[in-house]
Amino acid sequence: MAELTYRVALNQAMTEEMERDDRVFLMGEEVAQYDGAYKVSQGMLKQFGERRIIDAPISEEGFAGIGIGAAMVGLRPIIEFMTFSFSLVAIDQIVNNAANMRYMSGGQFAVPIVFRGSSGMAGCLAATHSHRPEAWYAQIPGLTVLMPSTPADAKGLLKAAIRSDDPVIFIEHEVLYGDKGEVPDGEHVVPIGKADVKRAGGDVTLITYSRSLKATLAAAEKLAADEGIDAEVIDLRSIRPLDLDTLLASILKTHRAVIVEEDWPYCGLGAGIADRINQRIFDELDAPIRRVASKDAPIPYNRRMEASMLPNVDRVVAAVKDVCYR
Amino acid sequence: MAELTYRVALNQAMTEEMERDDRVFLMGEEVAQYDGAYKVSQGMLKQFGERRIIDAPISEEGFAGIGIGAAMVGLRPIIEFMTFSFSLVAIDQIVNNAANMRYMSGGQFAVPIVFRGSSGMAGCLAATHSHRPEAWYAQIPGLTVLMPSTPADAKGLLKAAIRSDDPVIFIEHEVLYGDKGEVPDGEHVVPIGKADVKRAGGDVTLITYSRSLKATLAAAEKLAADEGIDAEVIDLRSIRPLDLDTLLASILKTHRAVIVEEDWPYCGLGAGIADRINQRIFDELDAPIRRVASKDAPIPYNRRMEASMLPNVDRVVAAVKDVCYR
Amino acid sequence: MAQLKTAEKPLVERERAIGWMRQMLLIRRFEERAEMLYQKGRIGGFFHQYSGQEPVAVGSIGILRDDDYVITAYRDHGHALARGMSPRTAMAELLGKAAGCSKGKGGSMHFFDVERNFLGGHAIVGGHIPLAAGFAFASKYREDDRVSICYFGDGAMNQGGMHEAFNMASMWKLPVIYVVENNGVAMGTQLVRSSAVLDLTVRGATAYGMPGVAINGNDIEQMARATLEAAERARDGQGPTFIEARTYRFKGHSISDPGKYRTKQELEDAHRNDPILLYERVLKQRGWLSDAQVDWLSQSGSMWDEVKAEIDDAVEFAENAPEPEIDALYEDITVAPFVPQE
Amino acid sequence: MAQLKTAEKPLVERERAIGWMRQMLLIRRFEERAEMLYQKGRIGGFFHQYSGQEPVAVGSIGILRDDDYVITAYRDHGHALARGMSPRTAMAELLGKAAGCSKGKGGSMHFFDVERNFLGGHAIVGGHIPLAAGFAFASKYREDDRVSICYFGDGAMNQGGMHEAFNMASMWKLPVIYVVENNGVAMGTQLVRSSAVLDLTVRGATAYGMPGVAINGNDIEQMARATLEAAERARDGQGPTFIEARTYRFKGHSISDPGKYRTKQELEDAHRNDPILLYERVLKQRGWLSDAQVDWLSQSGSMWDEVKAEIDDAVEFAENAPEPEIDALYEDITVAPFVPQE
Ligand SMILES: Cc1ncc(C[n+]2csc(CCOP(=O)(O)OP(=O)(O)O)c2C)c(N)n1
Ligand SMILES: Cc1ncc(C[n+]2csc(CCOP(=O)(O)OP(=O)(O)O)c2C)c(N)n1
Ligand SMILES: [Mg+2]
Ligand SMILES: [Mg+2]
Repeated sequence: MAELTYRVALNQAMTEEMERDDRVFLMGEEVAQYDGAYKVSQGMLKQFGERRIIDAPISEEGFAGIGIGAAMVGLRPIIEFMTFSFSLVAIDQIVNNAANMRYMSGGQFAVPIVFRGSSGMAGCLAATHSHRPEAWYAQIPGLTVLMPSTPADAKGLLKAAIRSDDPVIFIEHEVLYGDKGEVPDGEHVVPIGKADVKRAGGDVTLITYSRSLKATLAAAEKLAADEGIDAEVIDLRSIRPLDLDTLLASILKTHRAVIVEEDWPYCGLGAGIADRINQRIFDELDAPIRRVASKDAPIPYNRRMEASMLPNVDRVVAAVKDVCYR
Repeated sequence: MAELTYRVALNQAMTEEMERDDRVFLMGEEVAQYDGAYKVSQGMLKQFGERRIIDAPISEEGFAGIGIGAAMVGLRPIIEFMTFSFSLVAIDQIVNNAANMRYMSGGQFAVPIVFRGSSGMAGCLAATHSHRPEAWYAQIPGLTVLMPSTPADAKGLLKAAIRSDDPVIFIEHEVLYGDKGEVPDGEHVVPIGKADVKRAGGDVTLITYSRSLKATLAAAEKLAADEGIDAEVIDLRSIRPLDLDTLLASILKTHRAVIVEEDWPYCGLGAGIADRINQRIFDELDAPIRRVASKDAPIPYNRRMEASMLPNVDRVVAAVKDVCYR
Repeated sequence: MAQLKTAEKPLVERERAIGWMRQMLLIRRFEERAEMLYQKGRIGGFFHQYSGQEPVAVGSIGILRDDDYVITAYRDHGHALARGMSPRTAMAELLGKAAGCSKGKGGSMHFFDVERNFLGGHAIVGGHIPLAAGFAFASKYREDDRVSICYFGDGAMNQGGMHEAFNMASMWKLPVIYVVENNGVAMGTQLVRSSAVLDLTVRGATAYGMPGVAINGNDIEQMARATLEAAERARDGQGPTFIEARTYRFKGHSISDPGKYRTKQELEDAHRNDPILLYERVLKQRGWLSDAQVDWLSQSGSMWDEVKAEIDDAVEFAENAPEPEIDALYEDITVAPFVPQE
Repeated sequence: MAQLKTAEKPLVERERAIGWMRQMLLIRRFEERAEMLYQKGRIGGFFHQYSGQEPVAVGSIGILRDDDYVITAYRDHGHALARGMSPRTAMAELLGKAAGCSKGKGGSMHFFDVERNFLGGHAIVGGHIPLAAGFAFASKYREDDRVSICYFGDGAMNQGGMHEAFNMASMWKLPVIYVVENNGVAMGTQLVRSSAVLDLTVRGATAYGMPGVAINGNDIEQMARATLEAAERARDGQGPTFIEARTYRFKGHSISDPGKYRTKQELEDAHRNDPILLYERVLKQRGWLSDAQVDWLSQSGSMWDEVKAEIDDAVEFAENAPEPEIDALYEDITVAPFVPQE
């Protein structure tokens, strides 16, 4: 196993898939000569040349559409959004063309495309640059939505995304790019639709994804040390389809759950997940499913205010104590 | 009280507000010379002239932005989307400019604008033309989201929306335009943020909005007749802010709730509402909050298939029986 | 009466010209019969008639190769038929049947035919314009020598996505032909009320440094010639071309449109210049067509009868075709097994 | 060394010219000091330096009326200061303080000043371009004789929203001046790799039938003249103007940018043409400025000292200003009382 950063893991995934399949190419702003705004595509222009690593103008709607068109006729584009906040200007393409195309054509066309890029509150980027669009994309039948939190998952899921014949929304997190972690050597593909138990435990189920995994795991350790509460931490990885089986299996054991996320509370992803659990095993719950989400406000520039919006160890601990009636 | 159609009620709201305030104007595709694609603005060009009723090119992003700019400097635009499905190409303007502007400027600018238009499955319009964007807009702090289901509410809420100093997403429904109902004479303004109990009852709380109110009320009558179940039917009207107090008061009485909506199930509005209820009165619920939503698929053209996706009396009745353990 | 430049030197041999004539008749008849079915409530949703604009689709698609890519907006029946889609599957789609070209899931605005490289039928105004650049991108990437052709209306010129796609298509020299079917009106908005510049080649071509030409789109061979030149340029690696095809829409925007924004006189003039009539005259001058085959003014002739029979057959086929299963709702969403998130 | 056309006939009287010189120095110094604070971690997020482009903002805003509307993109410090925002509130905003021009909620990319009709600071590329048309729409609607000016970068030319707004602005003759600050690069993408046409007036003006002019944006009085002409046209009801102001960005795109896409030589040349140096020369030729006031090459002079002191004061003010209360998180979201949906 090699220790890689999340950034390099993503780079390896793209590089390996491009080596095995000439139909795969990468297009986006500054992905080529600049090596990527966040250096995720470092060195790829050098390896693959201008034909396959393509710098686009600041025309997200346009190049998202070009990617979808290319996918409809058999290529396998990776479209990088510098951040997913900028996918808002391209969202009609993603919803009406990428997600709907197969259905509207009665199954005649597939759209094997990956839209990828960073998201979330990355540190004082303020309201326009800190969107967390996961709940929006998760709503759309036709899309697959993936959000890795570790280097290993970043690599394995991105490879799966590129191999998928369906449109995938692959949402990274800017603050994770520098994180290091073990990544299995050789062919490492993580299946779509499978959550991962990142910490086993029997007292309470903590459901999270992306950057919030860190605060959640830290809270789990603190709960074990300070309260003797043994939390199971599940990293969703796949937002759509949701691995409900893994969630239900855990909650059938713990009978309590907390969802930790960076999304807004009202109609956020956590609400969507809580609902799916409640529909299935309401009677097994000994407490309501609590949520630790961002606060209900636009994202401020000020660092302390921004930090106060985010899930953190204290907020997770408090929510767990609440569902455990401590 | 006059009996008006939903369409005419909307027209009256705009007309009256334009008569009392010169800062109000209407802009959109075909709103002027064509009298509106759905004739909501019928006669308004004639009354107010080209200065205030403005036909725009098919440039939703552009004219949404023009409206926001005009609002920032003191006008009070009503921007019509021919349907809210087309707001997807303008959504960056709505989220990043209309909703965020006040916050990002530290409260220096207000954006008193109304975005209005039809939405939903209107009969064989297929996947691109049948979007129900309420959950997306509801997620955004800074926006107010209103969805009237009757002519009286259409008029009263639209007047409130136009008078609001904040950006309002006012979502009509194409299949309601021809519906008739009593509308109070004279000044009729419905407050933002207040749900309406459209049918009182003590056994179960049915929560709904927009076109789904009809199937819900019909189901309530059927439940009363066939099952002796007395359902309270609450029409949300205001999607954001949500009138949680009214919902909780009802459920504290009935201890059971079903949410009926046309939105998709996963991360849809109903999930957002169920979560807010569960957070507050989980222990008061004698059954999980059931949802009758659209099915999880893109919207098909075929009429029967489309109909099969929608909430209907049978589906509501079944859900109610389920929460009542019948 | 307008003269067609077509007359002077035939671009194509007799057989193909006759084929085009027949296709125009087929489209016209298809639209007439479909409109009747719509009036009877057999067709739902929005329905946009193509009558009057037939030469644009037929003349351009008719000169392209079978492996070229074709895409258009929601006024798509004509393009689909011009591309060789069978009237049976087209009509079945309008009736929402499983045998329809999109299995009843797309409807009038979303016709598709993968075998004929017909990539839709797109209902969000302008939303398909970048897709065409994407097909062309793929052709360039694969060096496969295909061209893509993309049709849209004058109203679609005002969508930002067009602007973005045109810039990239031109800068990257993508083999794509953009055809604006300028029928002078977008729904009820005349061009002069939607566009700051009335010569659309300035907006579509000059602005992006691509060759642009404004032609009479109702002159079918002129349409074919402009397309052919553009296709040759594209196959030769010289990039995109913008064609402004001036044409006229005989019917309302959609069936519900009373069309108050134009005069009776305007409409009558247009019918006097019915492109079918014009081409009939040309072909007869060349001695390629006889009165017995087509006599448009008297609505007679063997070819017209044949076409009518073909459309009758299509209607019958569509009417008798089975509805899709309700469970098909969950099919064709993804290639991977679809797991409803319910 | 480049010559400025400016020299020939002064557009403005001495006092205003000296004021502009001082403003350029102020902006330069502000950016230098702010960058130092950024390096020390006192400023977060993205930070885009304006150094080298000062004459574009100063020359154009400096010729407009106080009641005209000004809006720009995220590279906004220069425009805010040119509009008269106090360096104290500007610096306080960078430090996220409650006394900042956006109460610490906007940050570097989102400066606002309602009293000076400075309407932001906008961080979504191109997203503010339609807003400016909206201000101008309001002016026309109210017949209030104001003009709006909107700045954006060459990279923003590729956003569809620009295209949509330009078409409406031109068609409706809205009193707006669009200024593309063409510094030749969008992040690391040179114009030749982002635009099919290199003369941006073709894309921005010709395409929409509005007057367009390409000028040396680093010639401050040329910038002022072009703006004045545009403003007069706008106030006269003749609609929008497009100004391509050619300029140069001294620093990287944002602070993290190593700027590998350009050569040392290119940068050295640019500094030899530092607009402050150029205007200093012009003003001295006119006898309006003395070495004692400014001697840019030796970084000395009373005016420069004054400016440095003013910025030092701003830094001190900002450093000592209190942080916003955490509860301010829920303030300024809506005009109506805000009810968190939590
Ligand atoms: C983004 C978007 N906005 C609005 C509409 C509604 N709409 C459908 S067709 C149309 C007019 C289009 O006119 P034009 O492009 O000239 O094509 P034509 O109908 O003349 O063929 C409008 C406004 C839409 N489908 N998509
Ligand atoms: C819609 C959108 N896409 C991408 C970005 C990221 N981004 C910020 S600035 C920039 C470059 C802009 O270049 P230009 O318009 O030339 O302005 P300059 O930085 O040169 O002043 C990019 C790509 C963004 N903020 N918004
Ligand atoms: Mg048209
Ligand atoms: Mg630039």
